[in-house]
Amino acid sequence: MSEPLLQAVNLECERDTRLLFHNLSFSILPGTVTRVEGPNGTGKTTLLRILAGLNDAFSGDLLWCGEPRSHLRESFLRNTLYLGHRPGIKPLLTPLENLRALMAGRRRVTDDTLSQALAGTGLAGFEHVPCRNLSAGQQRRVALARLLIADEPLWLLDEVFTAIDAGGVKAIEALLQQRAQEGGAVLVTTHHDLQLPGMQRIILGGGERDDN
Amino acid sequence: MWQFFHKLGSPKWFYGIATRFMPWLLASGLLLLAGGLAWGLAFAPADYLQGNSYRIIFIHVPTAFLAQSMYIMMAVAAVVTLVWRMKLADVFVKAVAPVGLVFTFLSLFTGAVWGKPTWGTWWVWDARLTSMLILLFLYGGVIALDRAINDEKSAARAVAVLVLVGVVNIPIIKYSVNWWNTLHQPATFKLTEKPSMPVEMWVPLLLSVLGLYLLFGWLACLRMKTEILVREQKTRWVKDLVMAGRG
Amino acid sequence: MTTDVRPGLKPVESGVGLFPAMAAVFMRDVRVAFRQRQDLLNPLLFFIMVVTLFPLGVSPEVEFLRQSGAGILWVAALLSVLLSLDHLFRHDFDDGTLEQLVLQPQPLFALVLAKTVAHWILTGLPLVVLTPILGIMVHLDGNSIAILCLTLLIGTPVLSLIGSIGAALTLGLRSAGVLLSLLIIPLYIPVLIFGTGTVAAASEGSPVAGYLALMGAFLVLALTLAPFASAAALRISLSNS
Amino acid sequence: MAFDSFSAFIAMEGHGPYVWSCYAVFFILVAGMMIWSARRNRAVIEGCKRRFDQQQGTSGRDARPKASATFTRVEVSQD
Repeated sequence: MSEPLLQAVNLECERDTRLLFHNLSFSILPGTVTRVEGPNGTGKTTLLRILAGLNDAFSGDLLWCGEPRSHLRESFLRNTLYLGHRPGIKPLLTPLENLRALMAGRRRVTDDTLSQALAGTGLAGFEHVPCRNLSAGQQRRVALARLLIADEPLWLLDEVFTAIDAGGVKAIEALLQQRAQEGGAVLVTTHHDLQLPGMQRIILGGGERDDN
Repeated sequence: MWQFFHKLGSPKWFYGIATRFMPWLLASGLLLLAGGLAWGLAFAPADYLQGNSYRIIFIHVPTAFLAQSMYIMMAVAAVVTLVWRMKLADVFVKAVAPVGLVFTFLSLFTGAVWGKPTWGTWWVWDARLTSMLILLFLYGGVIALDRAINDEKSAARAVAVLVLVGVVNIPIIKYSVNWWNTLHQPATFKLTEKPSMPVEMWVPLLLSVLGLYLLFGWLACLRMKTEILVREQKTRWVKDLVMAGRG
Repeated sequence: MTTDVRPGLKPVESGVGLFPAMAAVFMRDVRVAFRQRQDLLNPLLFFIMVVTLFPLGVSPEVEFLRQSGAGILWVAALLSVLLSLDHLFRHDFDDGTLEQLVLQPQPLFALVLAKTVAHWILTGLPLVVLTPILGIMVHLDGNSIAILCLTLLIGTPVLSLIGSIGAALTLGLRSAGVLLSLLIIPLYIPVLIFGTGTVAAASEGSPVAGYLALMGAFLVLALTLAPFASAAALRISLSNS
Repeated sequence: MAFDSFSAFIAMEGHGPYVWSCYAVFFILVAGMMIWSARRNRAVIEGCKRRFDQQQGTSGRDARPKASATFTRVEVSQD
């Protein structure tokens, strides 16, 4: 399985007449963890949103399994999991209902599985509490519970460690590591000092920005 | 064919062509418009029913005509924006929408002023005037949406969607307003539809329509050039162009 | 498109069918709405209050109200739908649910349609239910009230569908609410004209089947076109954020 | 010529005010739009020129100073 899942060729993105990045090319291979790095405002989130298919204001090519992604949109969406800044959790619904709704369009899962996933993120006993009564970290954990049941080969995770306590961070690191060993591909942006063996890096805003 | 299409989409190419054609557009437009209006004002015979007030027709009809066809042109450009992502198309929509608003306003204003001596009131909820009023709202919406979105590319595409939704609606609006009009007031005689217009009337009308079209062409070129400069100000060719001193 | 099976990739078919996915979107919106019932009541209260303003502001005379009652109710219903449209995508946009919706391996227009149907059931339908009471208050006769309810029943989904385009276009913009009204009201005019016109025709005793069929045609047209436009607009608005 | 005299032309048998006000508004708006668009075009060109001149003056130097964040507290001066 050495064929790259996702390939970016000469990506260029301009935002409000400011060039965020250009000539950006890389491949995401199965079984790897890749970290997108760079100071604030260098386009980490924008890059992730472009890769996820949310932002199409860019030039350059994105290849999914070697073919233009726009031709294989459904296959791409089915096989990619994106978790953004905003976790997609409705404050008025309970963690279980939220998780159920998020999985509904993707894959059939039983409530039992969902409860187990919630328990795995430390939310056992909170299944039926409305999310607005949970703390920020707990709400993030509801979204992260998807990682415990996700079968998508490609994960795009934006700032996963935000609002997560030290123990949780350790556990997530281990989860990403394990996912890569299973053959999944993970792309993360984080300011947390993530160090995993064999981790790849994409560095943004690294001086090669030509200013005008 | 494709190469031509591609070329057509290149702002630099357009800029050159527009610069070459603009003097001709301006000269011929002014000439035709002046000729048509002078003829219509001073030489065409008075209308046997409405007297001299009908001379407003020589600006009312051209502006109304242009306001409507501009929306159709914008819709075509919107399709091009959404399907082929051609830069020039959204430059066109952005540059032309305010002109459309002004022309729609002019046709409404002249219609209202014409209505005073003809119907005895400034405003009648006549089907044509009402449809034009709605067209004015549509233009206003397009401009407001364009202003509200900061990012140029998103603005262009959002506006394109709105213009297309509007153009699907225009026939429905026209039809429903006509129906509503017959429901509420039995047909009065219409402003512009005359059984047969003598040659001395429709020739100047045709001249002023053509003249205004050409002037619009000039105005559209000019405004598109401005918009292109704003968008491409970082590119090499704009720098060369500006530094060479010709605009 | 879906036959692409490579090692490690999940084929699209292994996912969920379109219908369950739409049902889930619909159910979530309904559930959220019932957890926040005030939001459900607001458009209804607004509807009643706008209708109340007319007798107070213009004239309480039976003749006036009977003549313009249908128009008043239609305008009030239109305004309350407009008022509620701002919420259609905003909360989803703010909490990130919308991103996840767009990224579902399902045709986006169908999911948008599910959301719009939920919106109609939560705002448009209650307005229709409330109409007979208000109709009596503005002295409409029984036949007119029945026809009015029928036109609102066909017309309010059109309002929700067209409105969803505007809501998607103005998503995430400053003063989105006012802008939304500016964009959408011109597009509402045909529905309003035929809605009130049908009632007027009925009160004059002319046959209304033709007009109702025409409104039905509006509904079919809106059902087939609006979800695509809203989906395109949503993609654009998300791309911008 | 449809009129006998210039004054008849202006009066238009009583319809003069309507006709002439229409034409006046038409000319003011169309001419205004043309002039305004032309002036904006000039202004944009001037703006570009100014920026390019400036760029040539400061070429080589980075226009935007790059500094890493230090998060040191700022002395607040009071006067």
